[in-house]
Amino acid sequence: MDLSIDLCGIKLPNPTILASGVLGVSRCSLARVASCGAGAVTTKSISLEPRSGHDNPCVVTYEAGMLNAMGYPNPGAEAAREEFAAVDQLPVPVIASAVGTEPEEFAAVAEILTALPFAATEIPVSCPHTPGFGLMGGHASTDAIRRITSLVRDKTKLPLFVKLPAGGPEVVDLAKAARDGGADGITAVNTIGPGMVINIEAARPVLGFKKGGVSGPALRPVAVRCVYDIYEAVDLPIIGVGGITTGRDAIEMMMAGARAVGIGSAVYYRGMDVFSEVCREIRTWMEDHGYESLTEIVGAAHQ
Amino acid sequence: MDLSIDLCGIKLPNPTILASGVLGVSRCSLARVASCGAGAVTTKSISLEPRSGHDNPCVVTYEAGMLNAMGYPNPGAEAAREEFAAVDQLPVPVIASAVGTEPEEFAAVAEILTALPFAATEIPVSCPHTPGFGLMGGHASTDAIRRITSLVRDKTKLPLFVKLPAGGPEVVDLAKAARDGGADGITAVNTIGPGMVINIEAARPVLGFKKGGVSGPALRPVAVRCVYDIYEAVDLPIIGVGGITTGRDAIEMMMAGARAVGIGSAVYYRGMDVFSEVCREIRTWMEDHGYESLTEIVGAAHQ
Amino acid sequence: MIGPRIEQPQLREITEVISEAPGVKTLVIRHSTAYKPGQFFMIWLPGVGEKPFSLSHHFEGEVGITVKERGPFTHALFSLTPGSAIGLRGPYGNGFSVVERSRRACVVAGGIGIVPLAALIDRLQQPLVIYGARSQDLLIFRNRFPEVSFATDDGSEGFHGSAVEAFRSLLDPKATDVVYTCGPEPMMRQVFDICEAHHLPCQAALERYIKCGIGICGQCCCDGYLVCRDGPVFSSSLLRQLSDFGRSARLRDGRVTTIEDYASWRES
Amino acid sequence: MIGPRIEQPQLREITEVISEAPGVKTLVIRHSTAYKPGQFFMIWLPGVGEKPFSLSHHFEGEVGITVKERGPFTHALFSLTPGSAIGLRGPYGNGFSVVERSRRACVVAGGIGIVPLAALIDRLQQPLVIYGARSQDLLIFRNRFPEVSFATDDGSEGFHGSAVEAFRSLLDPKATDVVYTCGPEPMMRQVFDICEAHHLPCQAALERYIKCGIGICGQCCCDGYLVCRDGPVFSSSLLRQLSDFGRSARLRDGRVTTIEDYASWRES
Ligand SMILES: Cc1cc2nc3c(=O)[nH]c(=O)nc-3n(C[C@H](O)[C@H](O)[C@H](O)COP(=O)(O)OP(=O)(O)OC[C@H]3O[C@@H](n4cnc5c(N)ncnc54)[C@H](O)[C@@H]3O)c2cc1C
Ligand SMILES: Cc1cc2nc3c(=O)[nH]c(=O)nc-3n(C[C@H](O)[C@H](O)[C@H](O)COP(=O)(O)OP(=O)(O)OC[C@H]3O[C@@H](n4cnc5c(N)ncnc54)[C@H](O)[C@@H]3O)c2cc1C
Ligand SMILES: Cc1cc2nc3c(=O)[nH]c(=O)nc-3n(C[C@H](O)[C@H](O)[C@H](O)COP(=O)(O)O)c2cc1C
Ligand SMILES: Cc1cc2nc3c(=O)[nH]c(=O)nc-3n(C[C@H](O)[C@H](O)[C@H](O)COP(=O)(O)O)c2cc1C
Ligand code: FES
Ligand code: FES
Repeated sequence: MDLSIDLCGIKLPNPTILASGVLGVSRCSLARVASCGAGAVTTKSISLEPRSGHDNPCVVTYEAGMLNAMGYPNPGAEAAREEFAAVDQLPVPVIASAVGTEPEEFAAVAEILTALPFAATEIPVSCPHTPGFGLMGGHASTDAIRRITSLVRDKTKLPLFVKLPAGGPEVVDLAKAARDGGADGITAVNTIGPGMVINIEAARPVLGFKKGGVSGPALRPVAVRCVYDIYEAVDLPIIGVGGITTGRDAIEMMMAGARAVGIGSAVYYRGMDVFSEVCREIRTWMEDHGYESLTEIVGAAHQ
Repeated sequence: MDLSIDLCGIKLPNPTILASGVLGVSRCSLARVASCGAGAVTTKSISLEPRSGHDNPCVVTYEAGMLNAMGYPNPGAEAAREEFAAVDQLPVPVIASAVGTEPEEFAAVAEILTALPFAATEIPVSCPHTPGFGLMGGHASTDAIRRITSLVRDKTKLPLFVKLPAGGPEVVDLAKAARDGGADGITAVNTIGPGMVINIEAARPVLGFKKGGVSGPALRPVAVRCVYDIYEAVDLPIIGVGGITTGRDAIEMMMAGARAVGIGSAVYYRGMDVFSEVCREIRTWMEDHGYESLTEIVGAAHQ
Repeated sequence: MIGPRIEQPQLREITEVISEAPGVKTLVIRHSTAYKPGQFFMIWLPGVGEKPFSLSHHFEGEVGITVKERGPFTHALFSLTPGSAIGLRGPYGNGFSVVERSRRACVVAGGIGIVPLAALIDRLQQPLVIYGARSQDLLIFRNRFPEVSFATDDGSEGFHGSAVEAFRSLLDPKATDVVYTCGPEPMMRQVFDICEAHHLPCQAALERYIKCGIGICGQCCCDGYLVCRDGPVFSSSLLRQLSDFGRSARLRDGRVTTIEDYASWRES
Repeated sequence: MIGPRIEQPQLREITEVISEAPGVKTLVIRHSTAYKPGQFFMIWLPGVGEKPFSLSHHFEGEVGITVKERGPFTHALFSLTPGSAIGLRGPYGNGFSVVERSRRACVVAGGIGIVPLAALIDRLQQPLVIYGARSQDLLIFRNRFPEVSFATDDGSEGFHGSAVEAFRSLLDPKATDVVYTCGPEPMMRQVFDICEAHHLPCQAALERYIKCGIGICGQCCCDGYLVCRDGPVFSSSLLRQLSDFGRSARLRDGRVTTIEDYASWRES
């Protein structure tokens, strides 16, 4: 069964996308994930200057999901120029994730990355645990999103996705602001929270940064609802991200309105083969239930 | 080991509190929960007029937690007058939860309930799935919280807890607004989201209201972090609620800064005896780790 | 960690629809489950609602629910045809407890209360079955039970009078060791009182407005007990403590009403 | 559902601290775990940080980590005394694979690289052990191995020269069926090249900057492979594909650097 999709003119062999921040350190790691069946891959978020990120521990899992406080470690936009010079040799499209503290920094990074053979740009305005960025940088308001998006829009010809936070009803306004700023699509959502896990024997938060964004199964219902709401409010393609671990989860997200699905934490739960496995599970389910194409599934829950 | 605590002058035999909305329909059900070992119990939220709540399904669980969209079903404040006339016969303190759509309605309900032998009043400004209330009623802003709290403050002599939403960094400002409005304590947090679970075979959201607040393990890290942040910002006792299922979870929440802990979803996971079981687990852990009183634990993670 | 238990409706196919009586249909559903008579499932019709139903039969790979048309939800159930899908989650609650004993079990059913009892009778050894309905055409499962005494309010079949009256006259306390009952709550209350007078253990299946079905919302409370989790079947020791039993119940918003008002719909 | 697996540090007691050599200590920890030599644990010091360490020994109820003091974290580890608590999560990664064979295994250790190999040697049958260090006082576990050939850069003990040179001169390819190595990466690269020349299978334990330890962050990537999950032990077929092996590694921020710069700290 053909699972290929079109996302703003980009052709994906299947709707599973490696979510930003997970594994996407280098061209080689992206290539490996592509070989494991991802329909597209996203780089770790790239900032203008190199960043070491937060101190370890930077990840902790608990019974319902995962917390991370990576803090955007990355070698910076200049180093990315070299690292990702040949990403078009990958068998699948590569999405560049560009971040900044100031709107102008987002634009500057996007400008550097747009010169590389990326298929699209994604700008997260939604990280909950990195000072100066996302929620901690005041980027998750309608005004900030509109401004960041339009500045980036001016600097990139690539399809532009704005990655929104996992929030309450206001997420719809954020999506509209992204659209008004010139986004071609919405990525929903980033990690939620932040959260905290305390080791009670040590009486200390586990994470080096103490707080971290929550991902994995815990997040899925909120992510699904954000996608559902955005689908009704904004006529842009959506990449649904948050807690997708199985083919069923991916179908649920697509029924909520996602055209493609991002997978992050499940790389831990199921290993890198999660991409091909999720695709296999989607195919089997579609066959068993008489679906012939993904277009019948996208948005199907809006009856 | 003595687990008794003082919460704004109210004496609790132990720090576990039945969270609002769970089981607390009647005096008898509160009495039953008390007999299962809760240190205090909270009524379902009471509005001025009777409310039938959302259509079924109103609860759905998934692998990481629970979603509910009850929609505040309750027989209204007048009926509550009769139902809860003799709550002081219970062996533990009973907290009244009062809600409204308008700030004045909160105050009117609180005024009716304050005439009953309740030990405290709690006002949730944070339900994510009931039109006109909480997040859907615009109650979760600093301005609204300050106004609602001070109107209620004028009408009740009971210790007053404001129940905040599970959110990002802004939860600290909400706690300050509650304090400025005259709250005696903070309850943190309500369910997060809302979220949505879609049955993919039916291609439909499961819940009657489609969306519901997420509780249970999924929520715990966010709840712990909210409590941690509020503890540093506001000098009021905190009831920590969200995903507490075991004694370890309760200790984690107290180390984050909660003086007492609310338990809701775990009534489903472990049955009503969860209260005595959590207390037993707390005691055993304290003995094993050389703690002699809960005061050593509350806030201990703030080193 | 405790759990995970996942309470989500599973969509299943209706394989057959049987008209049992005017306003009563059985939906046969392809489903495999462990089930104790008296337990219930939450039946979900996407976009319509979700309500509690007992199983009227339970075979390998197939279950039946037998529905009395009452309001919007059961009306929607009635519109389903073989091939339609229906959601189920459960089974919930405790069910009747069946123990091997020396004497005989007695089953007293009123109206649609026969449903969970029918599944129970399938598992009992030669029980004395007393089954009352308003009139003869409302009696269902007529040929299903080896031995049954019918009672009709209008005398159109069997004993002329209520199931309680029939029970009173047919009961041989010495030969009976347990009484199972389901029907309108005032009827069950009377059956229970008779049992008490004879020191006979009784098990009654109560109904309250069910929301969550999993013991979390409290809506189904009956005194301090939850019909969805501690019940729906209660036995004598608990029935004695339930001041609400046969007297009052709560509406959907939690308001208390008399059992007559609440249960009027159940009289058949 | 997949999982739940919970990766959280467990606090454990240090029961003994052993000085092995100047700047090298073993911390003995009360802990029970299944462990394959070559795997690693993330060691957590609350408020300080979390870093990867192999076990130097692994008994029932007790494990050891042997630490070379390098920077702030290992400095903090050095301040711990019996009774202190330390956090561990793991074991992670794949470990060395030990198969029963007819011929002999050869182990080539350089500096602190002896640590995971020591735990491996405990499980091998009479291996040929070649262990090099800068000078005699830096050799640890001296009496632990039944048979060992030391090499020192300054000739203060055993072979005068590097472990690689000792390996080259002592290796009997015909009598050997596998070579295990751990040490500075340029050394391991040379050992591997020698193995390749002799068509000998080689297993080398690589080090990269570890953040998550569980294969999610990608920080430890070595070409397309993850040192924390696909490694840290790589065998010949993969080593051949790793263009980074012995050449380059990534710093904490993901920047690529030469292996000499990256690994300078490991030379002992
Ligand atoms: C444990 C249990 C087992 C049941 N088993 C059966 C059965 O096998 N066959 C059968 O026909 N009926 C059974 N019922 C009753 C059945 O759930 C109701 O008849 C049905 O919900 C009516 O829905 P409606 O929308 O058609 O009617 P409505 O007009 O909505 O309601 C009619 C009456 O049904 C009752 N009712 C409605 N909703 C609920 C609810 N969520 N929970 C409980 N009662 C409700 C109320 O008393 C109400 O006054 C059972 C109820 C319970 C509690
Ligand atoms: C799989 C594995 C097993 C290891 N086993 C041992 C062992 O048994 N004994 C031992 O002494 N050392 C071992 N190490 C190395 C050990 O983790 C570092 O020596 C230690 O982290 C140094 O930390 P520091 O703060 O003292 O020094 P820093 O001054 O912070 O760092 C010194 C050098 O250590 C390395 N390093 C620092 N942090 C990390 C990190 N998070 N991950 C990987 N490398 C890091 C870097 O190369 C850095 O240049 C192992 C490393 C890996 C990857
Ligand atoms: C370890 C880790 C690192 C992440 N880093 C980034 C990042 O750099 N940029 C970003 O936009 N999102 C980042 N995220 C968020 C993910 O892209 C994704 O939105 C989120 O984890 C929810 O999806 P999941 O539940 O499938 O993991 C990170 C998530 C994890 C777990
Ligand atoms: C079924 C259900 C009903 C609830 N109803 C209310 C309510 O009426 N008022 C309220 O303040 N919170 C309500 N809550 C929220 C809980 O009080 C609690 O804040 C939340 O569930 C998180 O705690 P938990 O993870 O222990 O369940 C409800 C939660 C559940 C699961
Ligand atoms: S229906 Fe919710 S507790 Fe019984
Ligand atoms: S350290 Fe994170 S993937 Fe290896």
